[in-house]
Amino acid sequence: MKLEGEYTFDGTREDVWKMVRDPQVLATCVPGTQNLRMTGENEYEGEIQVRIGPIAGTFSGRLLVANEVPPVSCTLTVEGTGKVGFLKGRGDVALSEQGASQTLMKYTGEVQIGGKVASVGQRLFDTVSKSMIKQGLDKLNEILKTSLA
Amino acid sequence: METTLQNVFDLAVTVNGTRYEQAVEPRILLSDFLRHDLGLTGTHVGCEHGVCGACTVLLDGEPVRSCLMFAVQAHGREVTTVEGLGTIDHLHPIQEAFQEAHGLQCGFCTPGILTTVKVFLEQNPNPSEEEIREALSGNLCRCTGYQHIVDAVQLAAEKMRK
Amino acid sequence: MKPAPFEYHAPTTTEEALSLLAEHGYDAKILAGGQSLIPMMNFRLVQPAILVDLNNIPDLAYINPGDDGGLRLGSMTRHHQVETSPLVAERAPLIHETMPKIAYPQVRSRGTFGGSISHADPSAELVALSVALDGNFRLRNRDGERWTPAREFFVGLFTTVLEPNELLVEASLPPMPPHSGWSLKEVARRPHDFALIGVAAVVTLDEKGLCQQARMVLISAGDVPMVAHKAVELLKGQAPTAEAIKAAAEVAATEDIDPSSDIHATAEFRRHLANVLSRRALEQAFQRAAENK
Amino acid sequence: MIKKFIGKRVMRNEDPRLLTGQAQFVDDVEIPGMLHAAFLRSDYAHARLLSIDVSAARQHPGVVAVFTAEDMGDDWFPGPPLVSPPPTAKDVTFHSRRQVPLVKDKVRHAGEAIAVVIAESRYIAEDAVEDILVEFEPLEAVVDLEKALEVNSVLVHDDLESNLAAQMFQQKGDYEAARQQADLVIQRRIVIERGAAAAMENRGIVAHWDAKSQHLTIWDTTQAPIPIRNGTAARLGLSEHQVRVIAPFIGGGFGPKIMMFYAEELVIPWAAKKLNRPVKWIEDRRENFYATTQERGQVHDVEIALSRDGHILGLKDNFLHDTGAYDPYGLTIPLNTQSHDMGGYDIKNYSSEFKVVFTNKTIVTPVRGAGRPQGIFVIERMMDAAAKELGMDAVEIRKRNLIPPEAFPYEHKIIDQAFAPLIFDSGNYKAVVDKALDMIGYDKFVKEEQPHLRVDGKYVGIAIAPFVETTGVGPYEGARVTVEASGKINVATGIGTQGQGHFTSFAQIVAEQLGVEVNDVRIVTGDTTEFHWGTGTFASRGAVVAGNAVHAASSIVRKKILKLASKVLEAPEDELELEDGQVRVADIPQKSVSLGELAVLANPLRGAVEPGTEPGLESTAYFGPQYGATAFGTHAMILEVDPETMMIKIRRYVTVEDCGTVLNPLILEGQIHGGVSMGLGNAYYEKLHFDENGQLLNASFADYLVVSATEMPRIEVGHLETRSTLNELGAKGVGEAGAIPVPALFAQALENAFHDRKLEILEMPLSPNRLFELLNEEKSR
Repeated sequence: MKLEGEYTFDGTREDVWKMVRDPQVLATCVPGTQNLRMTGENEYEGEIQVRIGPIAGTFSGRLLVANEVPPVSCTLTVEGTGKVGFLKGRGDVALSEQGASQTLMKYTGEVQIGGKVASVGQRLFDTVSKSMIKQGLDKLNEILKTSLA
Repeated sequence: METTLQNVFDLAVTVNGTRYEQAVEPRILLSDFLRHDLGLTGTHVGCEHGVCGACTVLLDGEPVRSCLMFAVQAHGREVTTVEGLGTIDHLHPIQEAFQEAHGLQCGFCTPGILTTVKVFLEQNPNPSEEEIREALSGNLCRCTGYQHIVDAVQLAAEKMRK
Repeated sequence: MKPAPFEYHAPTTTEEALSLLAEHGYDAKILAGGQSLIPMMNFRLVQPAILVDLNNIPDLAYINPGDDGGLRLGSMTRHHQVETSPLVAERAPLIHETMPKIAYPQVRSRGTFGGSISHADPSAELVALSVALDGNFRLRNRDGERWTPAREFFVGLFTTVLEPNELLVEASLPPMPPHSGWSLKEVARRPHDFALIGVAAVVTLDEKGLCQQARMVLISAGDVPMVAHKAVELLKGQAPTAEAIKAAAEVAATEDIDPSSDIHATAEFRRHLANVLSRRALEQAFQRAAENK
Repeated sequence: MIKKFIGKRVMRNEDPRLLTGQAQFVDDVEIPGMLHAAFLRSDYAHARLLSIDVSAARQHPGVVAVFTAEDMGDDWFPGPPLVSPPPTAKDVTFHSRRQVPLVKDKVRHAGEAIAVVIAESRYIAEDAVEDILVEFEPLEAVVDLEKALEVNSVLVHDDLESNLAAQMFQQKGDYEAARQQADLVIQRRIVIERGAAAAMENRGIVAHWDAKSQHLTIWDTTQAPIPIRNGTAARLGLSEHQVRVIAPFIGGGFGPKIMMFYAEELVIPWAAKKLNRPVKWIEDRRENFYATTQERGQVHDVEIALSRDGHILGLKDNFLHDTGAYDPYGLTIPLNTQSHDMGGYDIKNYSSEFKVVFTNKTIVTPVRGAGRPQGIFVIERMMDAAAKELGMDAVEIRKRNLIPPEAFPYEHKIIDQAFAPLIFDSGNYKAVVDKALDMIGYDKFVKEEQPHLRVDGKYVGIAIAPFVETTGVGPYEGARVTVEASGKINVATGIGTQGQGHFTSFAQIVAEQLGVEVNDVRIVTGDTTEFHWGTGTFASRGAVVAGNAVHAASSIVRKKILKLASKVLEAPEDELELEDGQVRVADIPQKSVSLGELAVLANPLRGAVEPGTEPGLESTAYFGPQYGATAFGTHAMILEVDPETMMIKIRRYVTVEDCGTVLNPLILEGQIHGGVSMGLGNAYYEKLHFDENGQLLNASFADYLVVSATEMPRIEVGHLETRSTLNELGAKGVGEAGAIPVPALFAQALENAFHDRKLEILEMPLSPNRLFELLNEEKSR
């Protein structure tokens, strides 16, 4: 499935970049992320507990950052597997300045799901990914605003 | 199963007029309890996610999916399965009608349809074809294309009005 | 497809249930009718550690007249009870008309009003209807209760304002004002499937026959029941002409919703259907309002 | 008066048991000490298996065993081929790759079995499956048929040069020469996607090894119990007489239950023997969507050449056929497609090459229709395209090309699924089409009603689709008919039954021959102990092939009865009548003897018998047709579509079927109704959605849309009877007929409904969403 979207942050491009490149900050934006640890340069491992209403599942997985062009763009790759299936995503993130104090993030990517979540949960998948991305980015923006305040 | 039972409940339930008392694990589905604990294998299991309707039984006279209930939830209640309708020698009028109208082929979905239809005809003794099709909307049948089932329900309604 | 093990509690009073929720928090899952939860448990998509079964609490199942001329529905009231209630037919005709469209007979004899609302599936009819009818929900925990309007209750996919220790105990549906009309239009692959799109509309005309009040909520059009705010704004104070309705439907479909794609319908097709059904729902609702003088 | 039963609406013998919950299905089998199995299946469609750790699962309380491919040791080897390989010829390529019991090195489709847990209950087995840890190396999945054949494609089977499983070319006449003479040549690409059989009962197997008697009993939801018995014995090193396979009541077959030696059929009997405990495995619905075979995926590049007056000069159809991860069923489906590509039309020049393609998807074997709906969809879509191009009436162009009655037997000069010449034995096609037109009131609708509907802004279309169905193929079936001392008749046959009413239609054949009531005839099917020889129920062959064997055996028993009765009653055989379970002398009804008495006399306990006599009133006979009988039918439909929501309502549905002698019209109608409902699914509701990674996105009945009572129209069924020349009964099969023309008919009706749009449907199944897209594309053209 393809994902595409944009989001405007209330901060400069450097501030946003710093945040995006800080896995601990990223982790706080994905609700349920636990035990994030660095396993190599630009490579992290951890567990994420996804909770969508009654559906709760733990995925253990990897996060990779590649194609870094600070503070402009990078590629994030996420892989996770759990009891309910697996998830693999790749997203290209690009930041551009939007006036003096705002930054526009554009992202395009693809998500692959497999196993139970794919076979019986497809109805929800688009909605879930859209809302998780939005929640995550809202949270990021909040953190950004707090840190700048 | 007895080797790993934790959290066991003492269940007392009346099925087709017979009272059963048995210890069950709470996660056991009513469909499995009826089939495998009580040996009432007339209730069939086709999807275990509440769409096909093969497992329909009556709970205190209301049609329910027995795959979407835990057996413990039937505690103190009355369950009617297809075995509680008629016998081979004395078919219930609905069963007679299904034989006469050829309302079944492989017969797998049939028990769930019979139980559904029983309540439906009690509530609506003179239904239209459209009402019958609506009433059957929660029962999938892959063999008959439903037409002879609809005919059978009409015939059953006639028989039961007499 | 057998559920994973869980610890089972079957309280017989609301207080007992609330204590269990207070004690177990996120680990506990409430079992109402089970018609959405148990399939997910059978698929093992959901593996709650603890189930608190509300089916043995008779006090939660009732349909009462509200003092305001509306309805009070206990959260464990079965769909079938609502479907066949003369009081519901009289006081909430939109609900009455919708009930037979919800799932199948066997699911309606088990599924509950409060369960459907708390599950907060944006494809569920009652979720949208509760907003369209401007309902209120009474939520209780061990220490007290609060009321939340339906329009603020749903916050995301399967997600509501309910805290883990809280229980939806009652829904209150106000009466529709005089000169009101209603409609529910849905398109589903098979009549009893989740709607690809559904539209619930409730409108009220003033003395001059102009649109005084309107609420339109779209089903399967976003992660929550989607309220067509902008579309409705266009109609307020206007005569419900074919042109006005058409324009409002267009806005509803383009600006008020955020539909997703799935294997049955792309977001584009959903927007198209939202446009068509919004128009049809508004037409029917206004016509009924005009007849309900 | 001799009672006639053949052709009568006789109620079914099997119903009382089914209606009261007393009929035994596989999951109803309970044996003391029985264990329950659950399989760990791959989430990936294509992945290398790096490691499996089952230690935690083995420790799980209540688990008795966990097996992987490695644990099977030398007993691990692929299943046997299901059908004979194609003849070796220069135009044929075939790479046989068969399914394995448990994945050893590489997963080839999502849902492929990797390990099995055997525990005290299914619940515990499923708990322990979650404890198994598997390390995969995910590989790119082969999903798209055309991309699969590209040179640089990833390979499903690494030892092959490409994903080509098979290739075959067939021709008749000279297509290229015909094309040269044509006034009109139309080319189209037609895409057909997969659907599921979705029998209401999932598969299941119970295996019970009795070490003391050295005997293995298997209850299996199979359409072909005897081959399962033979194959299992061979795999386990047992004599065929040590293995009994019972196919009890089966909750619908529709093809996938023919597929012999699913992974579970390879593993469960082996495990039961190994553990010396009875083991049950019952497929759940989600597994059924992955692990049970599917069908219909094809891509056709088709070309039709016509004269100006609408005569077909030639047809060329090159197509790709998706066989999934393995190809145990050989070329049956694509050969069926070729056999139906020309429909019931007299086409002199035909050229067709198919390529069978391996993909990382569930295995493909026949599903009700088995390649036939695809062939009919292709030719009927081309007929509609041609009618439009030529400005001809859709009915007229069809009638002009039908094979005329005097042309039978009509030889097609290509080979069919059994590698035998494709010959249509008999028929009167135009009469069938005319009857369908008459029943639906075609002319009146088109001339009088439709114009008014269009004025009212309604989109209501009419369609008519003729089709052929090759049925009743060999090799053979057998039956044993016995008169018992009670006077009742016992009949045993080797085929299985899945709701087709064999207990009744076979009983009708016997009852008519032997002068007894239908419910005095007990039929046994699907138990290898009762009957030892046979192949199975498939290809609309049960009633034709086994039915004729029953007919043959009962004819012999009738002769034996008459011979003995003649002696007993001291009357010549030609003066005897069989009626009411008695043999009577025609003019002296009080002079009679019952069948029961005769059965006792035929099996004396003392005394001498004449040399050469066989005991009992019993006979076993076999029937093998020279080639398959070909039925013909025509469906017609009036369809209304809401042009805004794409929702449809079928206003009328007519079928006319000529399947030769009708044994039981009630059962026949039921077969047609059911077939139409599946066909309607294939037309507008049922599609298996595989994503680009080979993940099936709708493995549940919530998302895979089996047609329910509210979508089905009432079907009006008409009959004509042109006897088959290939068997005594004159019967042809009908089991798959209902499903075959529906998608073609539906497409035609939709196009006709959208009279003001240039809608062309070149895909099946369609959906409201696709219809919306097609109309948008048309608008922007």
